[in-house]
Amino acid sequence: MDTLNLAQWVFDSLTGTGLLWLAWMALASPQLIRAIVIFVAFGLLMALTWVRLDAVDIALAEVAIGAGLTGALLLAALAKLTAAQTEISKSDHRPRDGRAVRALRQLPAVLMFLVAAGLVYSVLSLPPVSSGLSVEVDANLGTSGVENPVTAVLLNFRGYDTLLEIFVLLLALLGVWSLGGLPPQRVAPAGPVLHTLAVVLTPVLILLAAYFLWAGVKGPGGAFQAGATLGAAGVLLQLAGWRPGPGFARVHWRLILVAGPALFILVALFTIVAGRHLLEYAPEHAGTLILLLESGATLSIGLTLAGLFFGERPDDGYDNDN
Amino acid sequence: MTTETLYALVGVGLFILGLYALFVRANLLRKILAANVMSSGVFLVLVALARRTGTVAPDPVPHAMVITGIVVAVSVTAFALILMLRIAMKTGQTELPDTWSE
Amino acid sequence: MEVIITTFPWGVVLILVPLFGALSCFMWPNVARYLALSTAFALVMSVIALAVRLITTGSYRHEIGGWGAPLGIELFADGLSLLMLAATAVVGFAVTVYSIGYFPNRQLLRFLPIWFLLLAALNALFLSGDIFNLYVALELTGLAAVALTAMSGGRAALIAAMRYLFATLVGSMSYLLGVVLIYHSFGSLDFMILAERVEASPATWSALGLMSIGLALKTALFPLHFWLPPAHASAPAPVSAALSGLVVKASFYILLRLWLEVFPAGHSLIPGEFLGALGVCAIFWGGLQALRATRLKLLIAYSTVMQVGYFFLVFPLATVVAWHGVLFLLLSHALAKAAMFLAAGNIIYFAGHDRIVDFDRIAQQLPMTLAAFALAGVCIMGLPPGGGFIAKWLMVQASLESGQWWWAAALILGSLVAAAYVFKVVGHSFTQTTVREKTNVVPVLMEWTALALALASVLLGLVASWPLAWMEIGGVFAGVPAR
Amino acid sequence: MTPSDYIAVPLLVSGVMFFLAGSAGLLRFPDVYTRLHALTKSDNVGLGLIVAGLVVEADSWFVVGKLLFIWLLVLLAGASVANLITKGAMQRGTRMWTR
Repeated sequence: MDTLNLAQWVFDSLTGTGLLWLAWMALASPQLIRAIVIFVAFGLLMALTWVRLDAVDIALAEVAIGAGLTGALLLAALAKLTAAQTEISKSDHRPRDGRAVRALRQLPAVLMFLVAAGLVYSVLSLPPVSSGLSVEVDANLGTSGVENPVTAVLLNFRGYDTLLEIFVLLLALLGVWSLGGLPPQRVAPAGPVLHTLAVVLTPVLILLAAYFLWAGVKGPGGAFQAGATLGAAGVLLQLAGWRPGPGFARVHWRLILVAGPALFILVALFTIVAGRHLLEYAPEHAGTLILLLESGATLSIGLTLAGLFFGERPDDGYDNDN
Repeated sequence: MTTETLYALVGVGLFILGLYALFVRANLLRKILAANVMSSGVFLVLVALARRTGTVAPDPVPHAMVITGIVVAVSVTAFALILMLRIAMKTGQTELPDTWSE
Repeated sequence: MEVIITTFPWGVVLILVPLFGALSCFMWPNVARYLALSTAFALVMSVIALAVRLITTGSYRHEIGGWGAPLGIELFADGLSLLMLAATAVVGFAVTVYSIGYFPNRQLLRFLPIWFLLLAALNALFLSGDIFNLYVALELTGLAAVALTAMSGGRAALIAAMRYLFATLVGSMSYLLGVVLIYHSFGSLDFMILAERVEASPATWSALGLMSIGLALKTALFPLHFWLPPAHASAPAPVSAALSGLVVKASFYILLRLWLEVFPAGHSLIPGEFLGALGVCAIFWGGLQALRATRLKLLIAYSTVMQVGYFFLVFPLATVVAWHGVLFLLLSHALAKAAMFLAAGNIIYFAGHDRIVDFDRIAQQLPMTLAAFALAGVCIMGLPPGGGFIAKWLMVQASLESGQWWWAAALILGSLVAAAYVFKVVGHSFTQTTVREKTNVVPVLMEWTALALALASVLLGLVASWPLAWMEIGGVFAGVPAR
Repeated sequence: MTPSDYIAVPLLVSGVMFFLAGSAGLLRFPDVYTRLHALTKSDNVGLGLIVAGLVVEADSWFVVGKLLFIWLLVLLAGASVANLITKGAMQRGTRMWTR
C-alpha cells in the first residue's frame, strides 16, 4: 500500500492509458481486421498488467486464452465472413438524422457518464486495506494438497465453481454443434514452412502443457493454462491442414471431451458416497486427486478449445434422422 | 492515488467503454469485441483491488475467480462468433435488423 | 430408510444427476432417450426426497469441500429453494417427455445434453449460497438458454438468440461487477456472512444497483424486455416452455434472495416503488402487445412480459403476505406458462403454423390441447380455483392492507387484459377457415403432457396451503414486516 | 550494482535499442516486406541481447535453459510467421515498394 514512486507512477499511468486507448481503438476503428489486431494487442497489454498486479497465473491464462485463442477465433471468424462485409461496415457510421434523433443518440453517452461517475465514486470510497479471504487461504493452504494458493482455490476451496465452469466450456461446444456448426471449409495446402512449424511446435506445446500442469502445483500454471496450450497445438494442427476423421469424432473425440467433466463428477460422487461433503478430499489424498482432476480437465479443455476453433460439426455418424 | 485504485479505475473505464460500444455499435463482431472489453474491465477491478491486503501477497481468491471468468468469456465468445457466422450465412448481414419479424 | 432421507444431501444429487445425464446423453446417443427419461425421473424423485428432508428437519446447508464459508462455497436449501427446485423438476420432467415426441431424432440428440446442462444450472442456481457461484450458474443458464433458442437454425431464431445472448451477457457482467464491489467491501461471497456484514455505503448502493439492473435485464422487466418476445416466440416449443416457465425466474430468484437477505430495506437507493411502477408498465405493455399479437407463441411470450410485471409488485409491498403471493405466482406461472407453450407446440406440430386467425377448428381436432391451453389460461388470468387466483388474491390483500390500493387496481385490470387475450385464442379455435392445410397427427403423449401441466397449475389452487407452508421452511421472511 | 550488473545492463539496454529501432521501422517503412525486414531482424537480435543480459543475472542453469528455449522458440515462430505473411502478401499481389 505504499504510495507510488515516480517510475512506477509513470509505468502505471502509461499502461492504464494504453489499455483504455487500445480498447477505444478496437471498438472505434472503421476496419474490422484492424479492430481485431488492436484487440489482440489489448490482450497482451492486459497480460502485462496482470504481471504488474502480481497475478502471474492470470497473465498466463490471458496470454494463452484471452489474447491468443480469442484472437485466433476472431480472425478465423472474420476470414469466414464474406469479403464484402469485412470492409467498412456501413451502419457503424449511421446516416445523418434530425436534431431530435441526434440528441437521442447522445442518451447512451450521457447515461454511461453517469454510471461511470457513480462507479468511480464507489471504488474511491472502498476501504484502503482489506485482506479479503487471503488469511483464510493461507491458514488452510497446508491441507489443500498444493502449494500455489490460486490452484488451491480453483481445485479445492472453490473446486465446485471449477466443476461448473468446465461444463460451461463443454456447453459452448455443444451449442456450436447444435447450430449445425459451419459448413466444411476448403483447406488450402499448408506449404512447407507452416507444415514444419506444426511438426516442430506440436510436441513442444504438448510438453509445455505438461509442464504447466506440473508447475501449477507450486507456482503459476495449472489446468487452464495447460489446456489452453494444448488447444493452441490443436489450432496449429488445423492451420497446417489436419482434420479429425469420422472414427475419431465418433469415439475418441467424445471420450476426451468428456474426460475432464466426468472425472470431476466421479470424484464428487466418490466423496459423497464416502460420507464426506461434496468434493471434500482427505488431506493425504488431496494432492493426487487434484492432479488427477487437472489432468482430465487439461485434456478436455485443450480439445474443447481446439474444437471451438474448428467450428464445424464433426461427422460422427449420428447426424441422421432415424 | 495507489496502484490498486488506478488500475481499478481503468477497469471501470473499460467496463463503461465496452458497455457503450455494445449499445451503439451495430456490427455483431464489434459487439462481441465490446463484450470482451467489458469483461476485461470487470476482471481488472477484481484483481487490482485484491492487492489491498496490506502484505506482499495479494488475495488469491479473486485471481481464481478471474481465471474462471476468462474461461467462461472465451466459451461465450466462441459460441457468439459461430452464431454470428450462421446469421451472416442466413441473412447476408452482420448486423441485427432494427425491427424483428418473420 | 427414514434416516437416509432426512440426512442425505439431496441438493447435491439435484446438481450431479442432470450433469451426469448431460454427459451420458452425449456419450451414448443410441440410448439417449431412455437416459433422458431416467434422468428426469430421478430429478423428480430427488426433489421429493429433498422436500421430505426439509419438512422433517428444516433448512440445511452443505459445505462443499468441507471448508465452509467464507473460504468455501455452501449449498443452501430452504423453503424458497425447494419451491423453485420443485417447479424445475416438474416442468423439467414434462418438457423432457414432450421433447422426445416433438423433436426429430437428430435434433433430439442435440437438444438433450444442452437441456440437462440447463436443468443442472438451474438447480445449482436455486441451491447456491454464494454470490460468485451464482454468477457461474447464471452464465451456464444463460448460455444453455441461448443455445437452445438458436437450435432450430431459422432466421428469426438465430437473430433472437443473438439478441438474447447480448442481453444475458450484459446482465451477467453487470451482476459480476456488483459481486466485485461487494467482495471488496465486505470480504466474503457467502449470503449468510454478507447478511451480517453489509452496511450502507456508496459501494453497496452501486453494487445493488448493478446487480438489480443486470438481473432485471435477465428477467426481462419492462423496458428491458426487448429480447424476450422474439426469443421465446422463435425457440422450439419445449424450449420456450422452459425459458418462460423456469429460466426467467432464475434471475428473479437471485433478486429476491438479495433483497430478502443481503440488502434489507434501508441499504438501497432504489425505492421499491420504482420497481413496482416498472412492473405496472410491464403489465399493461405486455398485455397490450399480447392482445395485438397475431401469432400464438408471440402472444404467450408477451404474456410472460406481463407476468414478470406482477413479480416486481412485491418490492413496493414487501410484506409477508405479498412475498407469499409472489412466490405462489412464480410456482403457478411456471406450470401454466409451460403448459401454454407446450399446447402451442402441439398446434404448430399439428397445423404447421401458429397464426391465430387461421386456427382451423382446433377445438374439434385437438380437444385436449385446447383444454390444456384454456385451463392454463384460467390460471394465468387469476380465476378460481387456479394457482394464479390464490397468488393474486394474496397480493391484492397485501396491497389493501398496506393502504396501497393502486397496486391492487393494476393487478385486477391486468387480469381483465389477460382474460381478453386468452379468449381471443380460444375463440379462434372454434372457427373454421376456408383454406384447409395439411395436418400432422400429434403424438398422444405430447397432448397429455400439456394437459397434465395445465391441470397441475389449476389444482395448485386447491392445495395452496402446502406450498404456502413450505415457503416458511428456514424462516426466510423473518425480517419482513407482517403487514 | 554487482559485477554481473555491469555486464547485464549494457546488454539489456542495447537489446531495447534494437527493439526500438525495429518498431520505428515497422511504423515508418513503406510496405509490408520492408516492415517485416525491419521487425524480424532487429527483434531477433534485440531479444537475443535481452536474453543474454538475463542469463548473466540468472540464478540457476534451469532458468538459463528456459531463457534460451524461449529465444529459440521466438526465432522459430518469428521466422515462420514472417514467411507466412510475406507469402500471403505475395499471393494477394501486394506490390513491392520501389523508389
